[in-house]
This record gives sequence, structure tokens and C-alpha cells, in this order.
Amino acid sequence: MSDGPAAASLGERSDRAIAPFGRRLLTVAGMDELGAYRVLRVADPVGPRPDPGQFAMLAAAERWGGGEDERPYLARAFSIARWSEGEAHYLLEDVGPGTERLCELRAGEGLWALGPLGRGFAMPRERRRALLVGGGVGIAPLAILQDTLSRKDVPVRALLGFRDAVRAVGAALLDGARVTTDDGSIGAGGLVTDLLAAELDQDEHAVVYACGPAPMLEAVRALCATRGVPAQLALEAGMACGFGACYGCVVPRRGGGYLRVCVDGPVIDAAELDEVEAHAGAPA
Amino acid sequence: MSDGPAAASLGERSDRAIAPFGRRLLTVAGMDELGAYRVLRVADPVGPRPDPGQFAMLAAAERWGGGEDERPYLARAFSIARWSEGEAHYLLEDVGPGTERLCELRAGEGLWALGPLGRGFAMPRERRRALLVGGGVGIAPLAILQDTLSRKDVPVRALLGFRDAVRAVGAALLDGARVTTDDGSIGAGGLVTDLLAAELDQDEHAVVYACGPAPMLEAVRALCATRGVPAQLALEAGMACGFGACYGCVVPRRGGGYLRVCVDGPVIDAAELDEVEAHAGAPA
Amino acid sequence: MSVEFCGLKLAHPVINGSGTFDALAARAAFGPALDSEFPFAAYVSKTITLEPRRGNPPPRLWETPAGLVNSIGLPNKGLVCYLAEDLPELATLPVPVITNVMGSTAAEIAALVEACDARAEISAVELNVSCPNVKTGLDIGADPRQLEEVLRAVRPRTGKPLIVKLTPNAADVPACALAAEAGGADGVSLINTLRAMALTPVPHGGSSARQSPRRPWLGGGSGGLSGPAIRAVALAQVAAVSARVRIPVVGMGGVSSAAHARDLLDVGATLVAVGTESFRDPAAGARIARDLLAARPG
Amino acid sequence: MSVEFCGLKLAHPVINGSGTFDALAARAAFGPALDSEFPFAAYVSKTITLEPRRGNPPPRLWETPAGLVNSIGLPNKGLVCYLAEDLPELATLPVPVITNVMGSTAAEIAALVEACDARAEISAVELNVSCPNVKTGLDIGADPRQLEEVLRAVRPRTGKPLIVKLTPNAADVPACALAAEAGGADGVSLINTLRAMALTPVPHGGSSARQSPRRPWLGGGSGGLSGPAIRAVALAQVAAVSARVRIPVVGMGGVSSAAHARDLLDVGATLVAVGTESFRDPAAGARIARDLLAARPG
Ligand SMILES: Cc1cc2nc3c(=O)[nH]c(=O)nc-3n(C[C@H](O)[C@H](O)[C@H](O)COP(=O)(O)OP(=O)(O)OC[C@H]3O[C@@H](n4cnc5c(N)ncnc54)[C@H](O)[C@@H]3O)c2cc1C
Ligand SMILES: Cc1cc2nc3c(=O)[nH]c(=O)nc-3n(C[C@H](O)[C@H](O)[C@H](O)COP(=O)(O)OP(=O)(O)OC[C@H]3O[C@@H](n4cnc5c(N)ncnc54)[C@H](O)[C@@H]3O)c2cc1C
Ligand SMILES: Cc1cc2nc3c(=O)[nH]c(=O)nc-3n(C[C@H](O)[C@H](O)[C@H](O)COP(=O)(O)O)c2cc1C
Ligand SMILES: Cc1cc2nc3c(=O)[nH]c(=O)nc-3n(C[C@H](O)[C@H](O)[C@H](O)COP(=O)(O)O)c2cc1C
Ligand code: FES
Ligand code: FES
Repeated sequence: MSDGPAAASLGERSDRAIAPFGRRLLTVAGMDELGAYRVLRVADPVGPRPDPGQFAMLAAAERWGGGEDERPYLARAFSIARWSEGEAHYLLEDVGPGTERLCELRAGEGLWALGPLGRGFAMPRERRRALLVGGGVGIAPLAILQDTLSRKDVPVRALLGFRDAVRAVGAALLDGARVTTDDGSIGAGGLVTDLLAAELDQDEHAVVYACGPAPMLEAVRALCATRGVPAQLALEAGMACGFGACYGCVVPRRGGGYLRVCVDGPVIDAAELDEVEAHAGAPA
Repeated sequence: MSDGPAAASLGERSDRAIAPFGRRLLTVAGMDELGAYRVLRVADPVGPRPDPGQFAMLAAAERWGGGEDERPYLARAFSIARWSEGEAHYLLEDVGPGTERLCELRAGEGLWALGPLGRGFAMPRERRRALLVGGGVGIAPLAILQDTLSRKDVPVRALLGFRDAVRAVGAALLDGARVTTDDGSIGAGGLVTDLLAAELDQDEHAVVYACGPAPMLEAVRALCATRGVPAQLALEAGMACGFGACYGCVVPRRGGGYLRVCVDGPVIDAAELDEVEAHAGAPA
Repeated sequence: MSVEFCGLKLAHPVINGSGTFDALAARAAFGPALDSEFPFAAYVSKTITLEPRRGNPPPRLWETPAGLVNSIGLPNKGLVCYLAEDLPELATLPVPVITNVMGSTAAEIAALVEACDARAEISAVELNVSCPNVKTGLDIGADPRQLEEVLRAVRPRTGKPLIVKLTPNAADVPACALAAEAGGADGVSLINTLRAMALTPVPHGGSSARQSPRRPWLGGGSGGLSGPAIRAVALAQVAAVSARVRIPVVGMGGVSSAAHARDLLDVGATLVAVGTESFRDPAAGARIARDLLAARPG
Repeated sequence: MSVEFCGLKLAHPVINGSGTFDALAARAAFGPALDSEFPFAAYVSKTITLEPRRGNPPPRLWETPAGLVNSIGLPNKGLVCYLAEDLPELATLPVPVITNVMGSTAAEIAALVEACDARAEISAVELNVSCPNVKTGLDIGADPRQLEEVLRAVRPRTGKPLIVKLTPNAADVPACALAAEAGGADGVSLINTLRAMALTPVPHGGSSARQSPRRPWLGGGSGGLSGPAIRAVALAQVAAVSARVRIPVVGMGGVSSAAHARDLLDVGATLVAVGTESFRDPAAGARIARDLLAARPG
């Protein structure tokens, strides 16, 4: 079952940040443009410091609904991209009625939030070099991960892929990232996994942290598997609840059965997966 | 049936303003405060000049839904309170999710409108004095009626009743109105029908035009019936469509059967009713 | 994208749901534009009964999240006045007229169908079988055996296309569709409204508890749910029925855009009907047909 | 406002809908606060079957206007592991545990009920009869006669309160409720989700037509609709059932505020269950119970 062995194998992370019970009404501190993305800043006086890789379920307090096809209705899941005492940052991409509504929020407006939720990234053992591989809006959890690793003096290298130049502006969220774009308009061009392969040629002791579209995650998983490199993948899935109640967010696990991305993940050890399911990635 | 005799008896109004087919996207020109009410100004380049007493079905173009109880869904009916080349005015009172959303509209935002709809007020024969009796937000259609009667040099006297002082501010919508409030804070105090009775004592040849809460309309109907004074009542009813499609907006008609307020009315000759149905008035 | 349906050649696959568009009232409200821009490829009348009906006392409407509960009660002039007064006017519409009828016994239904058969202005007949059986109180259309019997009795009375408007309030809707087909129906249409109700509303902001116990809001006691709220239920029933019957299917339920219409066509419907969305925009049918056309593959 | 239900004394009338709240996962996510602020007066487990089930392949969720279509497929550890691993933990919750079970034959259901009867941690058993009959494919609970037979076979196996979770996909839900009562049920609960489906989504802004024909979106093919979209349907069914049976009724379907809970209580329900709204706020049950209390007349 989804909540058995998986929980065990990620056990060393069970001392994770615990969410206050019940959604809480927060106030938007600001909304900044970042190329094709928006950075939503939320004042969160009560929420605990999240682990890198954890997420929150967000919904606008006013007029959540009545968008395209009379949606949204349920809250939406977003990685916590950055956290500083009492303020959480989220990176948003408008891909549908829920994100569209959230992108319209302005300072002072109300926001329902539940979290931090899920299991974040495990810190690398014996300070091995960390390669952060991100694609598109999936770079969000890598930002807070980079902040944390840098505080721990873990050597970090970020490799980010974007569809085009206007999205590549998002790379500013991380420090000193190597960037590539599908259309070659910026950086090396080609796939971020090419950059990863090159890095692993240099240092086969590195560990990999990845978040992005499903095809990218699958490529990262396959590459790391063949090279025997440990990899942690931050997955996504359609979610109704975010705290294990609905059993809707599953991905197939190696050896049969399913994992609930919201409670067994979103960060899953690549070794737990035969492959990354087609729906389990960030919006491409 | 609803669409037989009624149509006939109001026949002399059948040369009424005809609505363009299909709802049209209009732009909000402005929103003004008027005591407890709001005046919504809408730029309407294509709509024809409405007859006094006609109404329109309105819905916000953005986020119509997601309010209290995940409503509104259907458009809402509003009397056209004023009309000047290319601009229509509506008087709004926030009584639920639909009016709440509409009251939030600001200049430049989009509004869906269908109309003008329904049968308006018939003009008085041989320039008899017109007594305009309004209650609460129900004064809206009396404003455009007063404009029209004045243009025709028909002597007019407006008698308006409100629940309290902050609502009584709405009286500014009409010229030289006599005002009374339920709480006596402004004007004579007591019921607007007392003012009406006094006026009819002076001039039993006057004709009455009324719009307001159901109890007020019923009192006006009864008073005029006993005095043999012709009265036209602008009714209200929950409406899904506004153009005769749903059969949802009915009120019982004298002699049995029902009238559709949206197509047989909203202005109904008092003689067509045994009494004014409890739901058939404006928000009290 | 003209379509053939039960022998009728239609300009596009979008028609109206019975009882959701009064073409004569619309003509009075919108004038000649109603005819020149008529939104549907065929016009389905509201349900007609043998005797006149006044319908239910108000209130008749209740708005729900993305939906509408109605308790109209099938007001109509009755067969005779409909055929004498309305049909000649409806015949001047630019599209074929489908007359929807309802009876509570096979004999009543047969009489209705026979009367329609005699009128050239009527291109097809739709049977509304969501009518409570006088004895059981259940919809006639909810029991496959009963439904097939009725069809066998009624079918011979007309050579015109006979469409059965199925009830969604059944345990096994595909079985009902198969029964209609076996009984000789030329097509089926679904879904009708889902049985629903509402209580006297809560004052804005206030709490309902203070005035309980409360009465039903609808004058008719209970009603039927329509609109986007039932869209996913409609898609499931239309898909299940289309997979079982060989006769053409009219799909409806919560269609408010071409994408929703496309969904119903993609699961097997030949035509799509628009109901509640026409209340929000009388031209919705035209918009949906246009967008379907624009999005047509190839 | 404590309530008695089938002999259980509950602090308030709000419980959870089966399968919509995993108390053990919630404990891991929210820590001790889950227990100290537990939102429900009793805890209903997700449906347990004899054999373990993995559930349906993803996607399992589809958002509709004011609703959710789910095709979870009843994943569970199976009776043995549930009783051995989960029940002892659930027993530490501050409220009574109601175990929801489902079987496809009377014998299977009897075995499940008997096993629950043997465990003191279980205060009551809820039977999910929305299980397709292996032969007919229809829900066991949709046929009154079949349902009564099953109850007669199962009832003797336990002295604990036996609640039947009715299926809404039936022609005559009150008849099913009466059959459950006749068969010996101590209470009934309704409504379960309405059969529904969805197709592969339309790309944001884009048109679906270009990619048709399209596959079902849900891995399980079809699913069940819940949430505010079904609220008015739930109210009608709960009212109709409450008017017919003498045993207590658990009402649910689209409850997201105390006003909606009040509606169900006012038409005759003894308890109200919160399902989908808990996904939007895990503390919804507590909020609703609090607001009910605050608005209590007198
Ligand atoms: C753990 C986690 C972390 C995430 N972090 C971020 C983040 O940091 N930033 C960010 O921008 N996004 C993030 N996401 C993704 C984000 O949650 C989704 O983009 C969002 O939910 C989309 O909602 P929407 O209403 O805008 O779009 P939707 O219309 O819901 O469409 C989004 C996708 O859902 C599917 N879909 C379409 N219609 C429906 C429907 N009716 N019902 C169900 N599914 C449908 C389609 O595959 C579509 O591409 C994260 C997701 C998860 C699970
Ligand atoms: C011809 C006409 C002209 C009108 N002119 C004006 C005008 O000029 N200015 C103005 O402010 N108003 C006017 N109204 C009234 C206006 O249409 C209503 O106030 C408005 O529709 C309320 O919508 P809401 O969502 O704000 O409130 P709602 O929540 O819809 O409540 C309004 C009333 O509807 C009932 N109700 C509550 N819940 C529901 C529900 N779920 N479904 C159905 N009914 C419910 C209750 O009686 C409630 O008091 C007019 C109405 C008509 C018919
Ligand atoms: C106000 C109203 C009146 C209706 N009247 C009838 C009717 O007279 N006969 C009938 O067969 N269906 C009737 N229906 C059902 C519709 O034809 C249609 O089956 C249902 O509303 C679902 O479609 P929709 O969601 O697009 O509205 C009515 C529906 C509504 C909302
Ligand atoms: C994701 C999900 C899973 C469910 N699982 C079960 C289940 O295992 N057993 C059951 O009897 N009902 C199950 N239900 C039905 C609910 O208990 C409830 O009857 C239904 O959702 C209506 O209530 P709501 O509208 O408040 O959600 C489930 C519902 C949802 C949304
Ligand atoms: S989102 Fe509900 S269980 Fe994961
Ligand atoms: S509002 Fe639909 S008929 Fe009057």
C-alpha cells in the first residue's frame, strides 16, 4: 500500500515540518513578474519553516470559481520556492483557471493556504556535490533547496532548462545557474539532461535533485540509473487534497502498487520508480 | 396561458423597444455610490433606447461564480434606471452573490448584457397626473419614467419610501420626490402608501405607477382598486432567462393561470392581478 | 458540417433541449433577428400534454452551484391549442420542428403521437417518458419493460421519426435505451434533469438554523437539476447509451461551449442539445455551432 | 448538541464520508493537532474489501464545475491488514470508529461483517452497496429485492449497528432504503457519488476538436461525481428517504457549510457527513459543527 514501505524508505526525513491543522487565511504581500512567470509573496506569520521540496495547497479567498468551465473549485498545489521568516514565495505559471486566478492576486488580497505538506528533499550524505536539475516552473523547489544547501556549505550547481527566452528569465530565481532553452535562444540549447551528463562526467560522486516536466524527470531518472547516481525527483500530480485523504495523486511504484505523491512525496527517491509516469511532471 | 390574453390586454405597448439577439459584451463606464446603493454606468453603443420599465439581464464578464455557495451562475435582472445616447444606468443593491459581484465592477471591466427586455409602462391617457410610487431599490424604473413623462410635459409627482436614511439617499435619483422612511429618520415617516392616499385625496384623476417590495405593491394595488384609480405595477420575480424561455418567473393572474413577469411584464396592469404575490417585489 | 438525423437533414448538430427555448416568446423579444440568426438546426417544442396545464405555483427556480433546479411543471396549452395556435407559427421558423409530447398512459401517448402524425409541420416527435406512472409513481421511462411496451403500442401510430427522451433517474439507463430501440424508437435523447430540491433560502449572510424547520423553496416541492453541474453525469450516460444502441443519440446536459458539445459527439452522440445555457445567452446555440465548425478537424 | 445515532452517543452530528479522510495520513501531516482538534464526531474508514486492492491507474481525479469526479477504485490493504495494522491506530482517535466494508456477494459481505463484529475497536459497520453485481453489472444496492436478501443474510452476523450506504444510481432510492430497513439495517447513509465521466482535457485556450477522437481522462474509464454540484440532488434523496424510513439517516452530498448541513438535518437526517469539502479544508468538519452549534435555535 501507498503508505507502508515508502514511508519507511524515506524514514530519515520523517522529522519534517508539520502543517498547522486546517487551511489558514493569509494576506498577499506582493506579486512580481519574472519573465513568463509570477512570483507570489505571501505573509505567513504562523506557518513553520518548510523543508525544501515541501508544498502548499493554495486558493484565492475571493471568487475562487467562475473561471473557464466554471472552475477552479479545489485548491491547487504549489512548491514553496523560498521562505524567510514569516514570508513564503511561490513561482506561478498560468496554465489554467486556478493559476490564472492566483496570478491576478494583488498585495492585500486574501489567500487560503494549507501546508507545508509532503516530504521534501533529503540532504546529501558526506557533503557530496549537489546537482539541481530544473525544467520550466519546476525550478521552484530548487530555489529553496539551493538556499538551504548553501547555508550548509554543500557545493551546488544548478542546471536549468526552459522552453524559450521569456521563460528562461525564471533562472534568476537561483544563483549561478547554467541555462539552456529548447529553442536555443539562450544558453547552450538542447536538453538540460545534456548539461547533466557533462557534469556527471566530471564528478560521478555528485547527487541529483530534479524537478520539471515528466519527460525531463524520466530522462534524469534513466541517466542517473545507468550511472548509478542517487537522484531525488520532485514529482507532480493532479491533487484534490494534498494530505493523503483522496488517494487521487498516485503514481505507479516499482514493484507494484501506487505512491501518493502528496504524502509519500512529492520528492521521491528515483529508485522507487520504474519510470516517471506521463502525468507526474510540472506543466511543460 | 401566460402568452395569450395578457399580451392582448397590454397590446397598445407592443411597439416596444426590441433587444438585439444574443447577449452582448459591454464596458463599465463607471460605478457611483448613492447611499446604500450603487449606480452602475454602462457604455452601450448598440442597444436601442429602452422604454421606461424595461430591464436587462446582466452578468460580470469575468469570474461570474465562485461567490457565496459557489454562485452566481445565471445572469441577474435589473431595471434600466436611466438612458442617454449610448449609456445605460442601473441602480444596484447588494443582496446576494450576484449583486455583490456586480457592485464590485469598476470602469473598464466587461459586462454581459441582454436587453432591453419586457413590457414597460404605458403612458397616461389625456395627460392625467402621474403619481410615481417607489420603495427601496424599486425606485430605479421610476427615474427613467420620470425623465420620459417630463419630456412629454405630463405632470409628475414622485413618492418614495425607504427603510432608513442611508437608503433614502437613493431618492436623489428622481427630481422633487416626497420621501418617507420606515424608521422615521427622514421625511414624514410611515408608509409611502399614506403619502399616496393623501395625493389621491387631492386628485382622484391621477394614475399610479409603482415599483417596490411586494407588500408595498400589494398595498398600492388594494388602495387603487378601492378608489378605482388605474395602476401599473412593475413586478419582480426570480428569473433564469428574461425572455420567456424558462417559464420560471410566473405570478398568478386574475382568473387563473400565470403571467410570465419577463414577457407579460415586468409592468403589469393592476387589474390583471388578484393580489401581488409574496415573491413578486423588489428586495425589501 | 450538415448532419443527417433520423432522416432529417440538419445544417449543424446543435438543437435546443425541450422546454428551454420558447421560439414565439423569443420572436417577440428579439424581432426578426430571431429567425435570421436562429441558433438551432431544429426546434424542439416544450412538452405538450393532452389537456392544458398551468404548471406549478412559484417559486419555480433555484440556482445551485453551476446549475439550476427548476420546478416548472410542464405548463402548456394542451394538444389542441398547441396544434391550432402555436404550430402554424412555429412552422414559419427556418428549421424543422420536433414536437415533444408526454402522456401518463400508453393510450394517452398514442393519441398525442397520432395527432402529431397528422400535421405536416411536424418533422419528428420526441416522447418525454420522465412522467410518473400513476400507479408506481416512478417514471414510465425508468422501467425498461414498461418502456418497451409503451413504444410497441405507440410506434405504429406514426411514420415520423420517434425520439425517446430518456430519464436519467434510472438504475440502468442503457437498458432503457435498448428497450426504446427494441420498441421501435428511431432515436433517443438524454439527459433530462436530475431529481433535486431546495429549502427556503438562507438570508444573505445570515444563518438558516434560526428559521428551521423550513419549507421547500419550490412551489412544486421538488424539481430537476440542469446546467454545468450535471455535465459529467450527462457525458457518462450518453457514452454508456451510445455504446449500446444502434439508433442515433441526442446528447445534452450542461453544454455551454463547443468543447462540451464536442465531448458528447466524441462519445457517440449524433446531435447535441443546449438547454440551460440558452437562458444565459439566447444565441448560445449559434455560438456553439460556430465554434464546433471552426474547430472541425481538417 | 450531542446526538444519539444507532446507540452511539456522538458529540455533534458531523462525521466524514467514507473514503474522504485518511486519519492516519492526516496525523502524519498535521501531528497531534489532528487528534486534539479532530473534526468529526465519529470516524468512518474508507471502504475495506476482503482482498487487498491497488485501485485504478491514474489519472484518478477530474475537476468539474463546483464538483469532483473521482475514479479511485477503492484501494485498500484488504480486511486482514486493515484489522491488524490500521484499526489499532484508528482506535486511538478521540472518536468512535465506523468501518465501511464492501463485498460483491452476500457471503463476502457476511465474512467482512463477522470479522468487524469480533473487534471491540469498531463501533459500527457501514455497508457500501454501490458495488456492481458480478452478473448484472448493476449496483447490488440498486435493486430493492436483492438488497433486502443481502441484509437478511448479513444482519445476523453482528450485534453492532449496521448502516447501509445506499447508491444514488437507482430508479427508486426510497424503495432501496425501505428494503435495507426491512432487511434489518439500523440506519442508512446517502448519497454516494453520481456516475460520471470525463474525456482527455482541452488544452488551455485551445479547442478539443482537433485531437478527437479522444480517450477517457480517468484511468478507471468512468468515475463518480461529488461536491456542491450534487448538493440539490442529495437534499432531494435524503428528504425522500427520511420521509419513508423509521431508522436514522446519515445525509451527505455537497455539504460545505453549516447551512447545507442544516438543510439535510431539516429534511430528516440525524447525522451529516462531509466528504469533498474536507479536501479543500481538512478542518471543514469542525467548522461546520461549530457553526451549526452557534446557529442552534434557542
Ligand atoms: C506538489 C506540486 C507542486 C507544484 N508546484 C508548482 C509550482 O511551484 N508552480 C506552478 O506554477 N505549478 C506548480 N504545480 C502545478 C500546479 O498545481 C498546476 O499547474 C495547477 O494545479 C493547475 O491548475 P489550473 O486550474 O491553473 O489548470 P488546470 O485546468 O487544472 O490544468 C492543469 C492540468 O490539469 C489537467 N486538467 C485539465 N482540466 C482538468 C480538470 N477539469 N480536472 C482535472 N485535471 C484537469 C490537464 O493535464 C492540465 O494540463 C505543482 C503541482 C504539484 C502537485
Ligand atoms: C424585472 C426585474 C428588475 C429588477 N430591477 C432591479 C434593480 O433595478 N436593482 C436591483 O438591485 N435589483 C433589481 N432586481 C432584483 C435583482 O434581480 C435581484 O436582487 C438579484 O437577482 C439578486 O441576485 P443575488 O445573487 O444578488 O441574490 P440572491 O442570492 O439570488 O437572492 C435574491 C433573492 O433570491 C432568493 N434566493 C436566494 N438564494 C437563491 C437561490 N439559490 N436560487 C434562487 N433564488 C434564491 C431569495 O428570495 C433572495 O432574497 C430586479 C429583478 C427583476 C426581476
Ligand atoms: C426550465 C427547464 C424546463 C424544462 N422543460 C422540459 C420539458 O418541458 N420537456 C423535456 O423533455 N425536458 C425539459 N427540460 C430538460 C431539458 O430539455 C434538458 O434535458 C436538461 O435541462 C439538461 O440540459 P441542460 O443542462 O443543457 O439544461 C427542461 C429544463 C429546464 C432547465
Ligand atoms: C475521492 C473520493 C473517494 C471516496 N471513497 C469512498 C469509499 O471508499 N466508500 C464510500 O462508501 N464512499 C466513498 N466516497 C463517497 C463519499 O463518501 C460521499 O458519499 C460522496 O463523496 C458525497 O459527499 P460529498 O459531496 O460531500 O463528497 C468517496 C468520495 C470521494 C470524492
Ligand atoms: S492529493 Fe489527495 S491523496 Fe494526494
Ligand atoms: S425569466 Fe425565463 S420565462 Fe421569465
